[in-house]
Amino acid sequence: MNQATYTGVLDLAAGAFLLAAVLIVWRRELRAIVRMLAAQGVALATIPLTVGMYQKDAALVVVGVVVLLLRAVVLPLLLARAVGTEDHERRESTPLVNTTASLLITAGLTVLAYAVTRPIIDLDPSPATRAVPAAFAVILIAVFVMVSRRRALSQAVGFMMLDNGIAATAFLITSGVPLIVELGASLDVLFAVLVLGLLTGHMRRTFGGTDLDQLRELRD
Amino acid sequence: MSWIGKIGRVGRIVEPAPDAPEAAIVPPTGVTGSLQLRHVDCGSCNGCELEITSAFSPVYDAERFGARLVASPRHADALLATGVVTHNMRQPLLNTLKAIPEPRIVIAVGDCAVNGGVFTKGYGVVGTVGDVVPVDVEIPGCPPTPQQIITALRSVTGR
Amino acid sequence: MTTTIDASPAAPALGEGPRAARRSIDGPALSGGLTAILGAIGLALGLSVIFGEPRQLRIGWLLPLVGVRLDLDPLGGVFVAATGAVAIAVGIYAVGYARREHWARFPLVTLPLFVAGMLLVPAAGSVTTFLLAWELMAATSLILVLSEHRRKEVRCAGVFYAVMTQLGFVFILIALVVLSAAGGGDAFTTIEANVDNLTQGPRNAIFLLTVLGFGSKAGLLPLHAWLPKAHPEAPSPVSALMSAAMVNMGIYGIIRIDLQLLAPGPHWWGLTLMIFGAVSAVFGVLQASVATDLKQLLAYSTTENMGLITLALGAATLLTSSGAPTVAAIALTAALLHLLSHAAFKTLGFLAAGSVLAATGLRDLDKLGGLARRMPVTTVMFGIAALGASGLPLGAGFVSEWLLLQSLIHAPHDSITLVALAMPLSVGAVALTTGLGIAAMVKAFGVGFLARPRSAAAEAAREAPKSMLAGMTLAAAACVVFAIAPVLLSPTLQRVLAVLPRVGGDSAGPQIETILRLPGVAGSISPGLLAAALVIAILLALALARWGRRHRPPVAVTPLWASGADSLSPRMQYTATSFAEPLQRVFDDILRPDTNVEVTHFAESQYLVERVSYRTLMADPVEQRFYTPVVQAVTSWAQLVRRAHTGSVHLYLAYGAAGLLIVLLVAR
Amino acid sequence: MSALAVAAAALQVVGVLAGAPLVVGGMRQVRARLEGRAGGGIGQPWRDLRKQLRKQQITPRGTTVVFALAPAVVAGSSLLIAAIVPIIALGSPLDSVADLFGVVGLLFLGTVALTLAGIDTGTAFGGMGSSREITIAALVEPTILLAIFALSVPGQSANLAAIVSATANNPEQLVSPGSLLAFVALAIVIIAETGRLPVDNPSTHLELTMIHEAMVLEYAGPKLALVEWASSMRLTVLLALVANLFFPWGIAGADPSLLAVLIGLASIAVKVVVLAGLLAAGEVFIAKLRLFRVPELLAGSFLLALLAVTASYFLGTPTS
Repeated sequence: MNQATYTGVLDLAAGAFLLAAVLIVWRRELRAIVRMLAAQGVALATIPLTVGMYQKDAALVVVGVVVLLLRAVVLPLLLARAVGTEDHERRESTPLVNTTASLLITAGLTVLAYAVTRPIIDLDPSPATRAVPAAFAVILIAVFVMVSRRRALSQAVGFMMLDNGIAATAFLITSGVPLIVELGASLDVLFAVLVLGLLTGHMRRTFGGTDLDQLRELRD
Repeated sequence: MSWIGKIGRVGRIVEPAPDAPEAAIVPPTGVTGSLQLRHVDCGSCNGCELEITSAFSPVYDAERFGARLVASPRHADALLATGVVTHNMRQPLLNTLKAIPEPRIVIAVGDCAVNGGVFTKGYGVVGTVGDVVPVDVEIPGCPPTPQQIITALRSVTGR
Repeated sequence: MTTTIDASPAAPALGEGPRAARRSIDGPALSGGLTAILGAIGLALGLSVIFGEPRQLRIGWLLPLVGVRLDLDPLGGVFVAATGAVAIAVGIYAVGYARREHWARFPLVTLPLFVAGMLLVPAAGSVTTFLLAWELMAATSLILVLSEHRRKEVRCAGVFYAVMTQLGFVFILIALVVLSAAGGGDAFTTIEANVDNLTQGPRNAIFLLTVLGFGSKAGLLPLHAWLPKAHPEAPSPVSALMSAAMVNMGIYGIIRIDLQLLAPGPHWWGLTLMIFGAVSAVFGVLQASVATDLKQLLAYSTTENMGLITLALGAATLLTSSGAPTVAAIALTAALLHLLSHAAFKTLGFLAAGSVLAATGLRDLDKLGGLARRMPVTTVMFGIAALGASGLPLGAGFVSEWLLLQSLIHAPHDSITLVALAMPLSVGAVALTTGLGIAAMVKAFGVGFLARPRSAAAEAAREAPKSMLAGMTLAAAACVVFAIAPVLLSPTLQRVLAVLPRVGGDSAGPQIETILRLPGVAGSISPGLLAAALVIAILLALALARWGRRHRPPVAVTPLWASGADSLSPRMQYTATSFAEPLQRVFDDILRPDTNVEVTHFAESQYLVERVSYRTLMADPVEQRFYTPVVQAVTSWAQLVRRAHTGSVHLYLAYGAAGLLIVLLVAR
Repeated sequence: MSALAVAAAALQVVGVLAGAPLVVGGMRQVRARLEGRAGGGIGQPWRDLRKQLRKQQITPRGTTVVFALAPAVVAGSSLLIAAIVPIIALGSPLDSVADLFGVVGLLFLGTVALTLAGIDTGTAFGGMGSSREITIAALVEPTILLAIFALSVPGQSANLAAIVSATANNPEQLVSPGSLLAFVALAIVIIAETGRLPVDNPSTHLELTMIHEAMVLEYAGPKLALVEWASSMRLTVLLALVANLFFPWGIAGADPSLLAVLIGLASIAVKVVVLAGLLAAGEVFIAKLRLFRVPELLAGSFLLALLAVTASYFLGTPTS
């Protein structure tokens, strides 16, 4: 593929990646959030695939395929199973920060991300590095989601967004990470999600809900 | 998006339109095929209301003949009056008619509105709609079927 | 040659005023006329300086050591001219107003003095003279604020104002003293000559102090709190003078010291100004959009507009320091133009509010309404002012806000990250300000003047007397000029920009002609043609509405549609409070209104409600969080001091002596 | 500018005048079909307009000239926008008179006029509608201006002709995240500004859920016709504006030939029809938002607009 399309696709992927994060903050239905996470996984996988094809790097393409399978298919499915069957579990009913405020905070975080990653871009302004701010913004947004959401599942989503963001940053800056590293990271996430699934199951049995504030009752 | 499939499966459920009836009155403004209605319940048992509602439902779809229910009498051309006129609704009925810009027509829907029906000489009843305001079109029936209502409306819209 | 002209402002005011009051044959006419004459002199002088050569005046004997020194350059000239123009309108208006309100002789005397003080501030050529004129302005304005001192709120506002303005004065004093000490001279010219060998440390100190001090006079956060208290409580002509002319002096100080003498500073200078401006603008307009007191609403809108101006100044500074003088010139033009147009429409607004107040005795929008039929001229006047304040096309504020936005979106974004981040955010702030400003002004005009009266007092309103209308008409004419023919001001702005080379003033500014074009960036607008085209379009629409009228029955006048009921009572209308309720709910987190609803049920059944009382209190959150603790601390400290006051004269004398000794020992 | 350019501008105005009711009719028709109904036909709004224009004009007691003039102001501002915006050809004689900011200003001028009219009636519903409308307008403004900002970055100008021609010259910037985000943000605010679902329900009969309708409850006959006409023209002009800002293909140049003008007319007609159809089809699937959830929507679109600006700063323009 030529330079122009490469840049275009990469920018689009970064934009979609960031947009998915924003929508995860925006929406409240857990199912919709999980769907967004899958979309984000696709966008994430696009990055190594594009870079791989552009640089004729087979390993990267393989990594991309693995990422696609894991983040866009396996993990969302696991989460969707964990979303649970009771109605009151389907929504992030009352986040600690109301939606309007969290959207504005997200805006602030994005701007911040652009500000702090400016030096990295100036190091070598290539199409890949110019997409780094989006990835970094996703990291910040993910942390914010983990801070501001009540449901254990939203927390899990936040955690996976965090990992997506880190992975994207890695791909964009180093234009590809070794296969084994990527696999290791992904496996960590896999285990984490499984553990979270167990935890939410236990919580639901114990408290009849996955509102993390109820964990306070476990104190002393 | 299971709705899209639903829409595709359902398709058009509107019943085919019978050919237009002869005009009961000449369209007041000389423009055919446009009739905004303001509905006033003068003391009805809500049977007529149900039929009016279904007349505007997808099955009968009175809108395809240019009839539409509006919120404000200022936007309306015709008053759709149902039920016998009770003491409490007499003045509101008059006020509503006054609020409709000329030229305006009054359509009495249902036996109660036309001739008092079962409520004639009730202690709270002033009389039929015709006793209070001049009626142009009458739709008999208790309640009239949506088809009847639509026929009457078409005879007014001339479409 | 200039001596006679230039000395005249102060002198006759001192002479004429008291005599006028003593003879008390028509003091209002004399005082108002004097104010207007002073204004006319100021206007003429300012214009002559802008287009002629600078004027100097030294009066050595008037002040020991340094003497009074007046230098008037185009920058000072434009402020003198603006103040003068405001003073003309207010002076004419004050004649009728003072008659209606039966002013005492003290405010009558002080009004011209206040104008004289404001005319002297921009003319001051040396630090000492500047501080002197500043204090004259502050003291006279305080007296005028207190002129209705029988009301408790007025006294409270007066105290607040006195404290705040003196606090600001302390900042300014320190800053200017440091400046003149470092600049090696008392005169601004001397300082300007050797300001370049001033190190960065004192520069920063002076910058911060002046921004705080002058900012408090311009009503910028966080030192704004006096403004929404003092401006509404003052008599309306005074509110107009304070809100349209006096706040400008704060901006003048910032421009003179920070932009003319010290600029260009580091990036954070411009950024600081922008942040101060943006926060003040958004906060002010937010308070204005939920305010229900007409004059308080206008006062908050003053904070908003001063914030916008400061934002523009900050943008100019930042852009110059990041190497974009052309865009900086646009921002600077926006600031000056907005300052002038704000002076015009705010004068008009307060004067119109004053005639409403004089006619009904009401400032509370919840009780007003229906004035359009009773006071048509005043209504039109306030409409013009509100249109200007809302920054819509055909309004006085439109062109300047358009310039500001243009300067923000054309900033060079690939140079410095700071600029690239500051500009979008400030565009958002400016946009939010305009949006909420529209809401606030629609509320003020619609609820206050349209619909039906909500109280007997509003019902009985009468149109204002001739002189008040004349004063308002002048201001309205100015508004119209700003709205559709800003081309008339372009030579003035060019000359003023020329004396501000340090913030890009020397580069080619925007060419304001019938079509306003921006050099360097592609952007153009033509308020005059736009207005004409809109009028034509409206006529076309009216013509369209005549289509098919042959078939129409004659026009009918009917009662309002009351959903079937016979009539609507005025109490069914939306009030200002209910009109702003959605906005208040949207911005609940910032405004923190104190609302409580009391529902009293019937004794028989809890399902039947006897009475519902809803009360909401809009307190300035900054005031609550920021001022109250300070005030409490000061009071507690004062309690300590109080112990020393035993009431014995000897003890007090002893204190004095001790103090003297200490001073002598220290000064040795 | 040539005589043909002026003719094209005039054609824009006439086209919007004549086409706006048809656009609304078409949208109603799409909705009707998706609901399984037959619908009143595309010409229905025109019938209603002609009928309203022949009905009696009513002046409610106590209303002032504001109430009487507001419809003309709304319609006039929409007409003026139609004359300024590049719909058929780029070189409108009024192009240098107002840029995108000016157009937005005119839009809000119309909104304010109608709002004041709603207050002027002095009915509870009028005040309610005005209060809600102005709240939404105040929150829409930041988004709309930021979106303009994002659009003006590539063309280095907020002049409409400049933006459109910049997009037409290098269309690959359309797929950049900046312009995509700007498109979404602008679409949301236009939906809010023209009172479509999910912000406002144009076909509601329930006063308590009304926003736009509540303000015009008192209008009758020709004035009502003018109001309805104006709101449809607003919608049409804004759709055309979006169409040309993001898909400028087929628009005639600054100095067009007759053929070019005709092509421009056809292409804009197609674009507007497509956009309107999509809008109507989308509206079938959504319900009206609670009034106090609307700020969430607008905050979201504000965020998108901000992202659009930052993205077009950092991604779109090569940092060099």
